[in-house]
Amino acid sequence: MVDLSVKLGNLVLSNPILTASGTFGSGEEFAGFIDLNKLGGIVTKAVTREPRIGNPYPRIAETLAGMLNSIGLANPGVEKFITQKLPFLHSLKTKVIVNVAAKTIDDFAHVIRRIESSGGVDGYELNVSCPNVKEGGIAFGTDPRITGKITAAVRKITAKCLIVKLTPNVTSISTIARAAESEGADALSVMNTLVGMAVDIHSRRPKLSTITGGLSGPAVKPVAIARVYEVVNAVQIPVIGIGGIMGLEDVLEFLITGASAIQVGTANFINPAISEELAANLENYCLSHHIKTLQDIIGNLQT
Amino acid sequence: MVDLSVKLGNLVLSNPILTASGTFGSGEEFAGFIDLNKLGGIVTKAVTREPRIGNPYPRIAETLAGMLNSIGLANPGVEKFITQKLPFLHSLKTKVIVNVAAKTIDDFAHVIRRIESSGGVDGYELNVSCPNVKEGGIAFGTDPRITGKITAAVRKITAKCLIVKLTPNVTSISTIARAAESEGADALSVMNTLVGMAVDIHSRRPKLSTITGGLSGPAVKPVAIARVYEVVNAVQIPVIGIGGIMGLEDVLEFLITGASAIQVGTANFINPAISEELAANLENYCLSHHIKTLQDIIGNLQT
Amino acid sequence: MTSDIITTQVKTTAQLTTGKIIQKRMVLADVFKLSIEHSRISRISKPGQFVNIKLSDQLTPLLRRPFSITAVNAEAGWFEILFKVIGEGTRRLALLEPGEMINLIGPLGNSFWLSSQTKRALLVAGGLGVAPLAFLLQHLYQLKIKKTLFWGNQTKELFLAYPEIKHSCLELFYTTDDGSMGYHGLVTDLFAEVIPKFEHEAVQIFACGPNPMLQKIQQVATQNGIDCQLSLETLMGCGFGACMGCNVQSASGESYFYTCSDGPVFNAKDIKVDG
Amino acid sequence: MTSDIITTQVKTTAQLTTGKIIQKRMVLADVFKLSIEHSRISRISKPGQFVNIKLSDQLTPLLRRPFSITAVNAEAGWFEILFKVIGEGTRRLALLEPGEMINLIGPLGNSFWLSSQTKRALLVAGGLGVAPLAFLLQHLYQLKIKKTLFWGNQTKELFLAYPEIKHSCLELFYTTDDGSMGYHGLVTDLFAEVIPKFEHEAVQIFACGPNPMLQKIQQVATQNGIDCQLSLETLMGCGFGACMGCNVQSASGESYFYTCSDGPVFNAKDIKVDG
Ligand SMILES: Cc1cc2nc3c(=O)[nH]c(=O)nc-3n(C[C@H](O)[C@H](O)[C@H](O)COP(=O)(O)OP(=O)(O)OC[C@H]3O[C@@H](n4cnc5c(N)ncnc54)[C@H](O)[C@@H]3O)c2cc1C
Ligand SMILES: Cc1cc2nc3c(=O)[nH]c(=O)nc-3n(C[C@H](O)[C@H](O)[C@H](O)COP(=O)(O)OP(=O)(O)OC[C@H]3O[C@@H](n4cnc5c(N)ncnc54)[C@H](O)[C@@H]3O)c2cc1C
Ligand SMILES: Cc1cc2nc3c(=O)[nH]c(=O)nc-3n(C[C@H](O)[C@H](O)[C@H](O)COP(=O)(O)O)c2cc1C
Ligand SMILES: Cc1cc2nc3c(=O)[nH]c(=O)nc-3n(C[C@H](O)[C@H](O)[C@H](O)COP(=O)(O)O)c2cc1C
Ligand code: FES
Ligand code: FES
Repeated sequence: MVDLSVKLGNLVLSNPILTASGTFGSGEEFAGFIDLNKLGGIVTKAVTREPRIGNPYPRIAETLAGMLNSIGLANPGVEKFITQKLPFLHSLKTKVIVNVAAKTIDDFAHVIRRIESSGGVDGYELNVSCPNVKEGGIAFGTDPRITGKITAAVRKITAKCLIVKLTPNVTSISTIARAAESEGADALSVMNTLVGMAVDIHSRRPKLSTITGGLSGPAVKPVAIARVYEVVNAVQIPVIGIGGIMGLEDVLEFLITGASAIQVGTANFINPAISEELAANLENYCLSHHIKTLQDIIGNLQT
Repeated sequence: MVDLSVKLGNLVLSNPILTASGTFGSGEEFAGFIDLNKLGGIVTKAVTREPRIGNPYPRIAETLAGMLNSIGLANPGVEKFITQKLPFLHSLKTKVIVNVAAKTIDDFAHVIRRIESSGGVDGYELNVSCPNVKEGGIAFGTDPRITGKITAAVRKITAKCLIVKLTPNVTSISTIARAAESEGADALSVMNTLVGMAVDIHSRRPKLSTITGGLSGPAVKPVAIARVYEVVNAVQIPVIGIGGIMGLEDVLEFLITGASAIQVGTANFINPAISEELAANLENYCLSHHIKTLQDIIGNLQT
Repeated sequence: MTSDIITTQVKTTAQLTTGKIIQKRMVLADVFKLSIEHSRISRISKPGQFVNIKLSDQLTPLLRRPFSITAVNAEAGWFEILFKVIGEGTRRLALLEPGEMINLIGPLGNSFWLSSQTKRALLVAGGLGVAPLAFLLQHLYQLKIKKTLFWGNQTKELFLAYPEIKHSCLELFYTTDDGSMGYHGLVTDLFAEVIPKFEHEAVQIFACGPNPMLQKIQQVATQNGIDCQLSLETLMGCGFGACMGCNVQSASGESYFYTCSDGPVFNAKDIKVDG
Repeated sequence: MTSDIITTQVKTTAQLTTGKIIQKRMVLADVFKLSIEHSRISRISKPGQFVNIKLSDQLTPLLRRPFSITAVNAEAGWFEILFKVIGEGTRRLALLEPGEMINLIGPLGNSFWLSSQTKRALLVAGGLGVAPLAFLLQHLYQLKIKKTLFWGNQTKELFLAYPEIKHSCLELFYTTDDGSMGYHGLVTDLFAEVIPKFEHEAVQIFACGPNPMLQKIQQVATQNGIDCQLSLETLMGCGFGACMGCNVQSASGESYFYTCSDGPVFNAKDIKVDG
């Protein structure tokens, strides 16, 4: 038997495979493809205080080994989330983490308070780093002071696992990471998308209606690994590695670099069964390599 | 006839195709593959005050649609550059831009002064942004004040085209760009490599001896386009687009986004004739599209 | 057996699966038809639905590519797609040969639906937009509903190379942009000209093609008060409702539908078609 | 005709070119030999030189992959490479079939060189490191220099499947890690055992294989004061001196050589081989 469980603060995941926010809907979209309870956990699409319809079409574009998106946090708002999505999420045995986005500290607090008072979930991931919302999302995540403030404010509201998701579009991700850690974050998600852009040379128009967007997919993996490495060496709390994971080798690369868990994003679009497959493949890998606990892999980088 | 010429300050290039520093040696390495005089210009490997042997092996690694490098500015130093490389560069009709790297403002000035007094070249590109030198290169390029100071110091020494090469590994590239512009830079090169990392999951060792390195190649193109877009909208001086250019479509994408010229980097390793091919293909494209001047393309983004 | 279900709009459970290419036909230099063996998809798919194909085991191209189901043979257990090479994905698809397996998700999306009042279906296709309509023709034939197809193309080439369409539709109007065959002009122009001749209560319009064409059809339908369904094509990141990349404006412009999960077939009066 | 040049080390002008695969042989499940038509490369290449191959017109894998020239036929205008599938690049290379063209740069690098005093060449190969040495054997045969090959492998499989080597070398010592054929143990152990038997002034050592093997050979050569050349393999970004990614420490450790432009063949006393 292999023990794939990992801890993020007090939250115990049965395995380190999570799904990344915005790439897995509210889980229901994948119920026909996989057994959601085989996952370490689900991270929902961002939930905001008010409903958001998101940005105009086109809001995705394929790039080489990656994709750009500027969905713009489209979501039905926290009230509809509670009535329409939460019952399904509550019916699952897997851990549920709600990704929360907001324009003000108050709104972060409001969303989480509402969910807490509606039965709660297993954890919250603060999206201080979405590059596709003009009003301030990106500014939050690039400023250690504001990131710290948001973390502190939310920390007061919930004892659940509190994760802060960091943007790579900064000079020093470790500074932001330390700010979140010192204000009580239980874990850090590294990383959100890189700011990117693509232009159609025939029409000479940007491929996204918002001109720039967030780059994800295997093309960004080396950047994500470097960011995880930097953050792991800057903080004591666990780090969740995200960026370009397409297969088991990628999962192992993040774990070896020091991530305690990982999230699969873009890959869900291409192979909706990938997350369950990765959990199974990781177990098989450990079995065949006589690895009894993930502690033998996590952070075991030979430098 | 198509007029492919572009101006960077007072420097007129016969076409916008340059080669990126560190990927084209001192040009001589490519003389057997192409007619160097068909290029808009050559940017040399970084030249430093003292010789540098660079970082230990391994210092390159392939990643998906990209590569990591941590060459570490290996070069024979400015004196040997002057005796061993400059005569060949002087024999060329194409424009020659020397990429200069240094640990102190004084060293930047020294290198350029020595080259100026040895016959000079057509321009200098200040490498304030190499992620592979620990002593300070990266710190310089992430600080608008220091970037401005270096620019100002070098500006006093030479009237030649002065280009500052920016790093993408910052929160706000436009701030750095404006600092360089206001201190007299004639043009800006955007961008140097992204910090990246890769781990061999079998040996559990980083694929580079320096652990992290610089990511280049087609995987980074969307990031480069976004950075060029940001800088073009922040400054008045011309921008040289760099990052992942593999073919004519990429060149056009950078020009439409607003770059006045481009540099081809990693692609030189794969197709040593690419730079000459791109110059020819760009001319053919303009002919077949009845484009008489590049001004009809540069910055013609339909937003 | 299949023919009754179309009278209500369906959504089916999509499956992540593989199918074997059993036949490949080069229709034109850049247009191909593939017959893919898959008993479930051939059995349960309805006109309007699509499959989302992964074009290689490589990471480039990264995303799947959606293609309408253009015909099924439920008994023999295969379905067909008809596609045009426009980029790297379709270029690779065209390189596949019979015997090779393709990874696909399907059937995806909703289907066209038929009102019980309808006596005649008016189908309007622009270019390869004929693909889902051909499947609809197959159904209408079984339902014994009269049908008229307006099919516009730039030139006559595809008409001549793809007689399948002619064989499945008795009343067929060709239009070409260059006048090389049929009506010389846009299919929407011809359609606007002839639409007054039909008894509006008893007809339904089904259209698929480029957005400017759909916009025009939408207008004509509204002006004439005719029930009209549009099958849309948008970029798709996933095809099954997860990425939210396939948004289509609602008629009011105040919210979005999603092509893959709310469509690709929309009631023309519900949406605003982008220009 | 070719045989005289080896007496001095050569460097040739590399060309960006294409060659047609005219033959492919599966030596083992993961070892292949390709014969590639290219008159210039077959004519001017010297043992030790290599070609750098672009494996597809795709951007993944991105960089070229270097392979030693293992044989040439200047008259017929083809050369051969022998390779093992170890990753994506070699996997793709193994999929190519006769008739297909490959994009290559070559010949690259320097060659082995022969001293006029040399009466006997001692060749030491580890696994596929035999590739450049096989070409050297071809030359030595023409020069009528005596030659002894020490070839180590993990198992006997490659020896049996690749009789070409046996045919080109009269004096041949096999070693296997598992003892399934020849000497049971490392090729370096056998080599160290037998080296005292040779007249050291009249021999030269030529070795190619994994770095730990080369280190050992380097040691043995130094201890015995024998002239020794090592053909190195490093990662290569370009193959022609532009990327500086193929660095090898100089003996003093104070500077670097570059495998592609200063090597791949080095005088053992000039370099420090990484572990
Ligand atoms: C529901 C649905 C059904 C479809 N059915 C068919 C079909 O039956 N036959 C067929 O030939 N095609 C069909 N398509 C379109 C088909 O999916 C695209 O042609 C294909 O994805 C192009 O892939 P590519 O890699 O070759 O081109 P790419 O390189 O991805 O694209 C080339 C160019 O076309 C644009 N483009 C690609 N797809 C679309 C799109 N869907 N809408 C607008 N612009 C686009 C791209 O932005 C780019 O400019 C359908 C699309 C949808 C959404
Ligand atoms: C001058 C020279 C001559 C060569 N001649 C031959 C030959 O005749 N036959 C042959 O089979 N191979 C030869 N090689 C090695 C060959 O180039 C590699 O096997 C090939 O590049 C692997 O490509 P890949 O995409 O299959 O593997 P990748 O996926 O690129 O690599 C798989 C693993 O092997 C490692 N690796 C790859 N290449 C090297 C290398 N050169 N040194 C150390 N580690 C490496 C990678 O880091 C990775 O861990 C030669 C290399 C050089 C430098
Ligand atoms: C279409 C799309 C929508 C996304 N939406 C969100 C979101 O709502 N909240 C968030 O924190 N991250 C969002 N992300 C970022 C992902 O969660 C993830 O951080 C990123 O895609 C990198 O991982 P990947 O390369 O595996 O996709 C989104 C990504 C994509 C591709
Ligand atoms: C091997 C290698 C060495 C490089 N050395 C330098 C250097 O010395 N100075 C510099 O300013 N940039 C250097 N660069 C960065 C390139 O000039 C260029 O900015 C970067 O590679 C992005 O372009 P590309 O994607 O086209 O390669 C180097 C890049 C590579 C791949
Ligand atoms: S294509 Fe992903 S939601 Fe529609
Ligand atoms: S491989 Fe590029 S310099 Fe040697």
